[in-house]
Amino acid sequence: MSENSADANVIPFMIDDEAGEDAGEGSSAARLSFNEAARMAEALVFASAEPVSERALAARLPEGVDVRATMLELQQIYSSRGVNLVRVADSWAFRTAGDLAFLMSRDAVQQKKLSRAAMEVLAIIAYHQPVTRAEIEEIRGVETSKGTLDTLLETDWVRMRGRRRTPGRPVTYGTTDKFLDHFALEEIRDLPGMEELKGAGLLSARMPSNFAIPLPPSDLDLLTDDEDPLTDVDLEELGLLTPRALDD
Amino acid sequence: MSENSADANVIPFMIDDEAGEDAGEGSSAARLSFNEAARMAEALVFASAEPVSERALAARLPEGVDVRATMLELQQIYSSRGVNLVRVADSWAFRTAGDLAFLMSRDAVQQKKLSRAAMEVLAIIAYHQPVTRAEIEEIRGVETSKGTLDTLLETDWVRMRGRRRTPGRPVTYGTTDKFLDHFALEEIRDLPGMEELKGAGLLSARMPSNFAIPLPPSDLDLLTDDEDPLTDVDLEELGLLTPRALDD
Amino acid sequence: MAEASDSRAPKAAPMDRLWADNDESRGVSEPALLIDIAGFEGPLDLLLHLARNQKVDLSRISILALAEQYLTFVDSARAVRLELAADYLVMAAWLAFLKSKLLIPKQADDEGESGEELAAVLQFRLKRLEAMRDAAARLVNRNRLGRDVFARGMPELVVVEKRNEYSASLYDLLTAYAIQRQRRAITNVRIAQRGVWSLKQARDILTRLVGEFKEWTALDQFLISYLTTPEERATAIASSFAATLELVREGHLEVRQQDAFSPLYLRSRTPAEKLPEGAS
Repeated sequence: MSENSADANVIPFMIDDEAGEDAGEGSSAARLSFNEAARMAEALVFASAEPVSERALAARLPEGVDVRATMLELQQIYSSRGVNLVRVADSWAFRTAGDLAFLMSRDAVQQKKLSRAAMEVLAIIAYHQPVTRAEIEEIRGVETSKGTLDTLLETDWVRMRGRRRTPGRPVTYGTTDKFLDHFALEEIRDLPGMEELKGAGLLSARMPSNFAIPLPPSDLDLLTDDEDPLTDVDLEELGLLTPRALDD
Repeated sequence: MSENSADANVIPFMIDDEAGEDAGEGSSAARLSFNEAARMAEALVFASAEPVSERALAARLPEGVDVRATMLELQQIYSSRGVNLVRVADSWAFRTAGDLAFLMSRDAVQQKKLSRAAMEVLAIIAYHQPVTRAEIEEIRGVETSKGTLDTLLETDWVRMRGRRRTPGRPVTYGTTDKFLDHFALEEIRDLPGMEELKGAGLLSARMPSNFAIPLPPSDLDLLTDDEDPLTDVDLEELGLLTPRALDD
Repeated sequence: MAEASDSRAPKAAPMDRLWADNDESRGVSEPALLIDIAGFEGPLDLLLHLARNQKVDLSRISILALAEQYLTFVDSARAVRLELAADYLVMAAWLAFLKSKLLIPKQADDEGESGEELAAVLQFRLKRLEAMRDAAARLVNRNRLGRDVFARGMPELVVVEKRNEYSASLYDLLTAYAIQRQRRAITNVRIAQRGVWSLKQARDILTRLVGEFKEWTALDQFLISYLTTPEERATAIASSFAATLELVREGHLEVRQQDAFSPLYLRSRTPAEKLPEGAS
């Protein structure tokens, strides 16, 4: 089965030649069932959320299997691989080989989940952009904490677009390309509309007749008529731009 | 290291004798580093419960490693073991061997069962993707009940893909990599019967022109040999049942 | 379709193997075969079930016999005042129409698709549905993650692909949006109107069931007779005629009548094509 040259390239799993030959000849029914027991033990230990005791293994494996011997052999087989079988008291578990531990620690980025409030604000920004903080609050009916918006800006899914040309010149928020990328949307208009939300069962079929979902602008980079661009001065005011020695 | 007789007893991990010998002799520096890459890949994929993408592997393995080739070889090596290396789209994962299901099922967490309707919709989405809700309904000849698509979206087997470039720009649905992983498929092409269905024209929205038109029986009032007449008694039995809960 | 008490009858229809999980709910049970309308996923599903009882390959099926069986079923259900969903009635109207097309030789002035063509379309749809049902069954019976095969039980790391600190799915986003908008929307409950079916509603269902009418089709008589009781027929004709004109005005439909009291012919109109003369 393994005449492809590939096999020669990858670590041969601790089998030396004599062993291989012995295996080739001595295939008795007993050996076959022994192999099967080893496969079973392997799968059980792999899938378990905690080390598996030999007693538990014995209960699952065919009658008469010498669990300890089987596990010791499996341990031997895995000893040179990227994953080792380790014994903890009377239980067994797979662990990354010690010399490869560096691989594991490298990406310990903790994935965080957005709070429900943040998800709501994000969704409103996506659908209603360009939208000001006051408008977000009006839609949600609750005040939005500064922290929520900060978190969203930190995700890089939300950006400040400009300023609304109304008294107070409030900042308008919108989504970024990273947002589209993360949610696998080609364009912002791919967000489902009211009919589709209803069709997918996400929105009740009986919404009041005056209920509507806005269609986001087709080009997110263009400012709308009532938006002014954000200037550097604005950004400094907002504390987002560290004063720089060199400007470009 | 392995003179203990035990080795002869345990499955030799797909290595036949020549391969073993080749491996024994030809150890060049290149091969060693190749082995090392394989160990690393093994460790990374083994350590993760989720499939690991080839991109992520490439980022962590030494420069110049052919990730796909390495993984294919590892896959070969693991193919006879209790734990198999499987491909899910462009990602790789270790999964317990399918033939050991009988052993593992005892551990199965009771999963939420999908209704027959939901499974049917899932199949239609899988085989016809990208597909709109109207198209799903046309195939089934019935409105999709509220919550069916919602449930499928929630399982993360189905996603909104984009919009169809037709009037109304309806949202299209498709399956996710989680779907492939769950149903042990390498890619959508591997869906059971995909080619036959395509060949028979059964995956098209419209009736293909080569679809056979049934010939009307010569005497329309005669039942064919394999038809039984409907009798009044039969009809009385119809439709008189207690409404039954459609479970799961 | 109901010979199940006959012990020599061929083994349970092949549908049994298709849905191992819940044959029971498919409405088939021994000793007498019963049809439980609640066990069917719409009229196509029921038709497929009836077709399987012809015990021939779907490509050799007699569509006429199938139509008759379906109509008999609907008639008997109505006779015992079983409430049938509109979908079933609209399908009945369509099949009655199809039956008339199959029985009466094609008239010179009848421009519509022939009965055979319509039957072929129906057969295609049945085959396609059956194929999808088979596919669903095969899918369900595959080795499934978390049921038959398992992932590493003690994962040691999460390989982070994009260095996004935050994760969220589109589904999370959409549910968050839908829930809050719904919460804030003033919920004025509207009582759903129940009344005579408008032809527009019927036509929407029909389009889903059998597709568009590409050619002139005289269908309304059938719709009216299946969707209403005899007492309501006059008002149904009036309101459906109004609905038809409405659809014509909106450009979804064309309508034609040769003489007074002769059947109304309808066909769907693609938005692209322009009618030179005002539709009459």
